[in-house]
Amino acid sequence: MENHLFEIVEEPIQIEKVIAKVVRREAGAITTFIGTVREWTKGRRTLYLKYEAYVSMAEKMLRQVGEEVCGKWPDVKIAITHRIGELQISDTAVVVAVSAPHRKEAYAANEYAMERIKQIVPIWKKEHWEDGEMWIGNQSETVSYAEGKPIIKGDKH
Amino acid sequence: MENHLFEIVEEPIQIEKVIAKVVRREAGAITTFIGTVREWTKGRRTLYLKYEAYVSMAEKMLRQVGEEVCGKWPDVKIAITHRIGELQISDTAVVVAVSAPHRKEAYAANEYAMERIKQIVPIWKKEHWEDGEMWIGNQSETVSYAEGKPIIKGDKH
Amino acid sequence: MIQVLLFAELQEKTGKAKIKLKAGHMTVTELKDVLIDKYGIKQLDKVMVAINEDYAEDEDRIQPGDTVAFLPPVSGG
Amino acid sequence: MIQVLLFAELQEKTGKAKIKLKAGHMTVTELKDVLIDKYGIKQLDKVMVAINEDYAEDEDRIQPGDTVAFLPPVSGG
Repeated sequence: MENHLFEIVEEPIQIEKVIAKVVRREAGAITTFIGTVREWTKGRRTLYLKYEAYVSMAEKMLRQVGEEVCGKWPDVKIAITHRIGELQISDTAVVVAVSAPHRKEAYAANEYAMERIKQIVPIWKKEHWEDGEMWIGNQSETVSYAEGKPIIKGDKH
Repeated sequence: MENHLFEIVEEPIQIEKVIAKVVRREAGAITTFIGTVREWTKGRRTLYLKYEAYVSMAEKMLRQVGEEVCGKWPDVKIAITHRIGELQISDTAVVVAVSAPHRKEAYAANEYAMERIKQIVPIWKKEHWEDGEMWIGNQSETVSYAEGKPIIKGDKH
Repeated sequence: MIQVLLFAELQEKTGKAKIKLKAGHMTVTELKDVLIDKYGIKQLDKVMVAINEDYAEDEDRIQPGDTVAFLPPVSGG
Repeated sequence: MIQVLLFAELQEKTGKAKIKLKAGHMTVTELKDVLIDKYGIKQLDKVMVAINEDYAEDEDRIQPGDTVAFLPPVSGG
């Protein structure tokens, strides 16, 4: 698996470039997920976000997500780029691009990858509101952690 | 619903521009589906494709797909562009972009839209192979028609 | 006058994209029979029909001035 | 020597991103106790741990030369 398919970057993500990594003559379907900074969460207004990562491990975990995906859907190709640093409303934080011969697997593989990113990739988000700031994660603001520790091993079925 | 969200075009589709139509401050998730021309289908090599449409009705049906989607997922915004004319391998035939506050509905709404596009939008594909050509659709090459007539009314549950 | 639109292989088989028919009120089935007779396109039996850009059924009625499109199985996307 | 990495709120609470500890073999739990004692960061109890970039469990053993990262609940994506 090519290393540059899984990246943590500090500059703005160019969506087309992530998509270009997975374009193949044998693919008829490409799905992308673009995670953007949302202004309102549970009635609270976000001014901006800060993402921090354990960069080397985060890229390793992104590669693991890619390996899990290719294990479950051998015909897909996947690329993931996650941005860190300060992001404004509507900025792109993450792009997951998946190509596949047919669309069903392109959707399923993309959604699985996002689930896993939220479980195992060491990246943290700090929300800055008008009236304060908080590291998100252990206040049950994210669904994944409400259930306790992340599931580290991939779902192998 | 804005009219230009649903378009049939003859020139190459610029994916970023379709995505830009659905970016919103209240959205944290954008999914896109990009349908590309696949080289191999069931062991047969495609050289190029031609898409033809009943343009005015196709745009109307794309709007209907959009209305169905917003009926089922009121928080989403959707844009669809379909290209017609001659397309080469890996060219983009269709882009569906969906934004939503959260990712689950962004995936689900996008996949639903693609299902419906394949059922009700009057666009036809002619495959050109090394050894012939054929209008796709009534030779059970597409799943939707193998089951008979398209389901015209949206799934209202 | 009824305007008939043909697409994809129907258009290729007949060599026509558009046909103007002098006709009064009739059902979709009756129009199909007229066209099958005149152009020998048996496939009309199985294809979808739209009247003025709305999908229609065999028993729906066509008025003078309507545009009736015959739509082979779609394959967009 | 063990290198300890702290992230997000752990880093803010301690004012440290990196700690070098003179230590021999120990378990993750033992290292947690040392750090809780020294820096008063009770949260260590509940966070994930990675040894040399692999997720680890409380009973896993740490060797001199290892890098041990304490990872608050992740919130990427």
